[in-house]
Amino acid sequence: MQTENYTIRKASLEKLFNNLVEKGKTVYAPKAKGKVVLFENVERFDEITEDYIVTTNSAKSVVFPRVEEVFSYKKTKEKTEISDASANSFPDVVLWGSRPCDAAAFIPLTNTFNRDYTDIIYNKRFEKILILTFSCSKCDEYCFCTSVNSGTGNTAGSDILFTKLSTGDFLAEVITEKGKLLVEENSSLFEAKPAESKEQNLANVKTYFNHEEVQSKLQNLFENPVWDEKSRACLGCGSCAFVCPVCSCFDIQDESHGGNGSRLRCWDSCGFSLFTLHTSGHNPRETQGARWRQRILHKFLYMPDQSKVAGCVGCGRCSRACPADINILDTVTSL
Amino acid sequence: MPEFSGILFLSTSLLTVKPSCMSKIGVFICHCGENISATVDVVKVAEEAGKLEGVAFSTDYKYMCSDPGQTLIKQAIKDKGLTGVVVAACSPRMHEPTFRKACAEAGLNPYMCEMSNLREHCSWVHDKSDATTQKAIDLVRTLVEKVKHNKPLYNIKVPVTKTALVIGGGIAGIQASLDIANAGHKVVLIEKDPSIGGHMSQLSETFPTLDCSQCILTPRMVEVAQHPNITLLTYAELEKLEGFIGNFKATIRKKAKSIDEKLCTGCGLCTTKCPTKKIPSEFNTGLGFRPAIYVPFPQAVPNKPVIDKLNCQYYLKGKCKVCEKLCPTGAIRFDQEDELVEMEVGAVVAATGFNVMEPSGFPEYGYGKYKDVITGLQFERLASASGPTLGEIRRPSDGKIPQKIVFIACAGSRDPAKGIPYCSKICCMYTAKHAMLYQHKVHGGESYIFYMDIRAGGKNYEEFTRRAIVEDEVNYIRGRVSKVYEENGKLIVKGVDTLLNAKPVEIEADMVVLASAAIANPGSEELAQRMHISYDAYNFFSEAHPKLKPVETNTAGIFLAGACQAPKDIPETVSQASGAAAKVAILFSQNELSREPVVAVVNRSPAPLYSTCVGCFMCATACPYQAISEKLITDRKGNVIKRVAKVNPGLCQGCGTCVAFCRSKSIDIDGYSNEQMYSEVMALLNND
Amino acid sequence: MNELIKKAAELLESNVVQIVIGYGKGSAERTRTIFITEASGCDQLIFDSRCIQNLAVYLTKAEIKKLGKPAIVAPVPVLRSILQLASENQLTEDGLVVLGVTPESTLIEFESFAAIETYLASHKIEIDEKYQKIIEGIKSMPVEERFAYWVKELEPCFKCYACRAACPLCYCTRCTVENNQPQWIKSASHPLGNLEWHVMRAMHHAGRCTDCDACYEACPMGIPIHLLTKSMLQDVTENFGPYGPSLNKDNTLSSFKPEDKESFIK
Amino acid sequence: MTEFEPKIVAFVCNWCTYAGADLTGTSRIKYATNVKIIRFPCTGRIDFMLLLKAFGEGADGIIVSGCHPNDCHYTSGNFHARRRWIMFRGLLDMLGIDVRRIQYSWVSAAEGAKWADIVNTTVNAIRDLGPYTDYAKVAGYLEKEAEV
Repeated sequence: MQTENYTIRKASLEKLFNNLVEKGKTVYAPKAKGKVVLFENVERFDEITEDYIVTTNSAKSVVFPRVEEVFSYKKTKEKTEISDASANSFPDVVLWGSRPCDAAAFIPLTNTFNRDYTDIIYNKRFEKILILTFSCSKCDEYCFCTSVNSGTGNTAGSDILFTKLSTGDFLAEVITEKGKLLVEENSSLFEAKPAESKEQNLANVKTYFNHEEVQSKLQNLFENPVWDEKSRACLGCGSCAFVCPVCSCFDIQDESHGGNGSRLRCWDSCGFSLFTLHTSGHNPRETQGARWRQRILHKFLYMPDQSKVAGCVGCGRCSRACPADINILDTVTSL
Repeated sequence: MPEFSGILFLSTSLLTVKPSCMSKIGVFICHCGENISATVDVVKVAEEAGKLEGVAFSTDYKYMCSDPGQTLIKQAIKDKGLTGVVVAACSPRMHEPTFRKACAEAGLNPYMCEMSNLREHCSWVHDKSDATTQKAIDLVRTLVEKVKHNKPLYNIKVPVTKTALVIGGGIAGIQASLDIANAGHKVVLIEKDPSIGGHMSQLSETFPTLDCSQCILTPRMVEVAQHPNITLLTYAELEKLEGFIGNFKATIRKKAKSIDEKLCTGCGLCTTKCPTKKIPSEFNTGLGFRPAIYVPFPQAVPNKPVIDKLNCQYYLKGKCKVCEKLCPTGAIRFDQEDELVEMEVGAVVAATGFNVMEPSGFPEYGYGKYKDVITGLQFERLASASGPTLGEIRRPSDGKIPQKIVFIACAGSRDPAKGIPYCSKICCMYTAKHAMLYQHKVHGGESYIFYMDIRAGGKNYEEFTRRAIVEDEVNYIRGRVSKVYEENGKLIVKGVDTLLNAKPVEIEADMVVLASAAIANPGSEELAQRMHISYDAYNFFSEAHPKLKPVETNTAGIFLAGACQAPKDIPETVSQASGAAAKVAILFSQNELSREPVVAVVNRSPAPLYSTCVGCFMCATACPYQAISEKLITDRKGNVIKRVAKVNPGLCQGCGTCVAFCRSKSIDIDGYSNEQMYSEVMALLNND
Repeated sequence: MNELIKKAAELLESNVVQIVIGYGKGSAERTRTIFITEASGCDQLIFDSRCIQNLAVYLTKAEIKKLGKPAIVAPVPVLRSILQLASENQLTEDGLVVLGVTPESTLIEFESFAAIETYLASHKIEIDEKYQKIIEGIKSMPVEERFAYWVKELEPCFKCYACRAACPLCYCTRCTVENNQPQWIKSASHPLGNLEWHVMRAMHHAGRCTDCDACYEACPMGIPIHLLTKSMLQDVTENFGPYGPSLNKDNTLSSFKPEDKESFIK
Repeated sequence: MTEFEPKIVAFVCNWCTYAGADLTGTSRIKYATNVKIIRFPCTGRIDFMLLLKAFGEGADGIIVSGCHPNDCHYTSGNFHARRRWIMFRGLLDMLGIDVRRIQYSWVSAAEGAKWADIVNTTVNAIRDLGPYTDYAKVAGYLEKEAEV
């Protein structure tokens, strides 16, 4: 589809939000909560904050929730009845206030859930989301989207990209059919495209490295002291993976109540020491260094190899969240 | 088949992960005659149990504990190849051993059998209703889920120290000691007083034969002192008891007697010359006096004095030492101190006896106010040939022979309001005996007994009380006494005779004897706590089972003899003492014991973890038995890889405090494992 | 500060220790843990008010233990953790060198754990008035409201276990939450799973927690989980007297007094 | 609507309260059917997580009972348990988990009547408090999700 550009006034943006809520959509938007800003279900426009670079948590949970029931069962001595969650219908969700990096992350994420197996639940959820991204006017030293072939005004993955203009109004770039439909439904709110250019309103993120170069370097870096050195302070928690918009590892858990129960998929992290622990006691990734290597290689080598898309969108969330201040940019640039 | 959201979710693991699928549990619902089936629909319980996953067989039967009932279980184990058994019947505290044994006989590990308590915890405490049956079903399901997680356990062998500790030197302790010693085992007999003999040595004659108490007792006392297998420690108390059956460690406090027993010949010179003479004699229940250095009574064993530090002039004021100066062998030791002796014993017999309740809680009887109102035990001393009056019945106040005497039975017993709710059991008989002795000694005297009921069950007991009424013309008045007061040198006893249209009765008596209640010894609560045995609401020690284990306690290896368990007369005490001795002899007939394998274990896991224990050793600080120590896991070269906790199964008693305490769940307890307890909670609450 | 750098370099040079664990410059305005193996690297050491990570957490990590005997830069919270770890048999006196730093950044060398105990006697754990007020506020809510408050607060928890990873006292090699026989804690990060996890985490710190706030600082979602351990600390003090880490092995929950209060027991 | 019947689990020690409850039975003292007993060797064995699990599985109330102080068959298991309860109770209270729903008690082997009384008063108290819906809502998260 050809991108269509409009202007939407600040006040109209609020109307757009209210229209969506009125239509019964579940809206996730950035909300300030103590020292963090989280994507949360919001019902009022004034709950949304504009003061964030990226949210602390990523937006992936709208399609890949922390806990997802894949089926439930009822068991008696004679038989087991299973009800498959992929037959469920999922809610209409609007992701409001994602950044271009967040939107871009849905591309590798969707790839993962469709690579060798088509995950019905994921796809059904994905079909139902509308991604309304706001480009970045601010960035910090953790941001490196430009190094991974993205940028602060990148439209990839979004349905509509809003860019705040000097007037306080917004440029709306309508990228997809879903976006177009929204414009049509709210046509009175969208006005002719502005004269002001988008670029002058975008934050300038420095390019730290060349992704293709890193990818080729990593081919020969499996055995290298850098992994242990850079991960020495790693505490082995899963915060990097859980805030990452691309990480998609999960664990299968059964929860039962008497004869009834559910099979759940729950987020997991390659940073956990138990992630690869075998029943025998053997652990192929025995050290935190080996786990850190896996994380970097997966994002910068394996995923681009497999699907031509980087497994990192340069949002910097993992570095910000790390309680031990292990910085992914620091590792990648030091290679 | 709907399309699934993931291939991996379609695995058959659902059917294999739970151990229940491998279980073949047999459920056996007992009617207990009608004890259970009267309020619980046992057929329905069996039916519902049969529907549970993993249950291969479920049935009900009239009496599961009976021979045919047990055969039913054994047969089912063989026929159905059962891997676990749940018997839903009475309390496991009653019949768990029975059913575990039956399972073992059928080739199933006994620890694969659990009991669901449908009688004490369900049918007996609820009325017949659907809710009662539902509760029974819930209880059975809970145990079925537990059994699924049971694992075969094997008894632990522990050595036996073949020495018994007998606590208390009354007739119970004497009898138990002699029987154990005669069976060829070593005995340590400890007695808190300076002499053995107990209450029986204070008695005049004994019912129902009226033979002299001391005449039959003192030979036994001497036998104890001379028996090569018995070590007698008088003036000694149990300080601490640690360990477990076959392997107790007792700490005995030998109180300072202030004499050198080896040097003392028991000549008695010191006792006659002691300047402090007016100390009320305990042996004579305050009716006579003794000096500060004393032998409690002439026939005492050992017949060597002790110094009563609380009354001795030297200890009180630092001056005197008359005894030391006079002692021909120089045996007095004022500097002697209490001594703590540790000893290893394999069994303990508690025979600490009883006490008499001070009737001061009944001011209407005037005890303590009027000298001639005395207790039954005091009357024994008056009637005893060795007593303060040399066997003549004389009033404490003026030494006159009472012409009219009133006995009040149940002076404290069977009185939940002011005394004790239970029957002291011995009073009916001794009061009859007292009245008879009085009639024999005071010719022409008149005796009256106020009683509630005459309880004379026992061989020749009823005949004995009859004789008192018929031959000795004792006046039995069925009724209570409301007041005793003094008037013109007489004790006016006001009461009621309920048999003659509830007519008030007033008797001008010279003396009143109260059959005061028999109560637990002071300090018995602390002693029970020291021995870790249970005791009842009246501080009498509790037997393991009221009918079938009357001499055992809940703590294996500790047995009961005599009135420390409940008020008893002499024949009953002696029988129980012999019973306890037989139990000890049975225990000592084995070189090693088989102990229930309910013990804690620290887990082990594959290398490189070896165990999830991280060696914080907080379990060791929490363990009441010092059963947890450090274990070093080493490689083949002996290099230490890991320090973990280790439980000594010989010392572990299976309380499980460490298990609940362990943060990493590295320690678990067989029989009450995390999986078992968790499954019980889950099953109890999930009845859909 | 120079004292600390000099001492650390000395220790490495003389091979008394093989590694120095301290604070260095981190991303943006942050500081991060640095592991120095060469004396020349010691000038990277810094210490200021931003150095809030509890370095004691590294003393029990297998990867760090492999690097040899450590010297550790230890402000008061780290000292408390070291003492608690020692009482739990996780550290030995000859296994590490403690480079104490006062809040004023001066170096104090400790010859023994006992010396740390003596020093800490004058640095008792005290719960900030700010936190006391918050806890009081929570406790004064009606019970249903309080429950709703916590369910809401714990909602963002996605069980990354950063709280556990950052806590020096969470040194178990297998956490109960990872035990699935039985499944004590529902491992999913749904409301019940989160509640169970945080109850257990707090209970396992009962009478052990040294109030360093590492758990709260580590939580990427900013959940005030430290309020739970703080509240328990108050309970310990209230019920069992003044509290602080000590070499005495009788831990709050592994010991008892017969006269402990029991007004709530019938 | 049928009357609310509380589900109550009792965690009791083998030596005192279990035996005490046996005595209640032997003495034929009646009590409510709502309470079901799980036997532990000692109160020291009772893991706080089991109490939490019980709420998670739908218990409306809990009784925890063992030997009186100084009476523990294992000398001190109950003392350890008591400390654990003190701390656990404080934590639950802070979290807003209703501590009125957990009744702690000491019931000896001789206190059959006391056991019946504990059961009946607890059942009545829980009846007054009503079903523990607050907790059930949290525990029933998945069912709630399924409705969306």
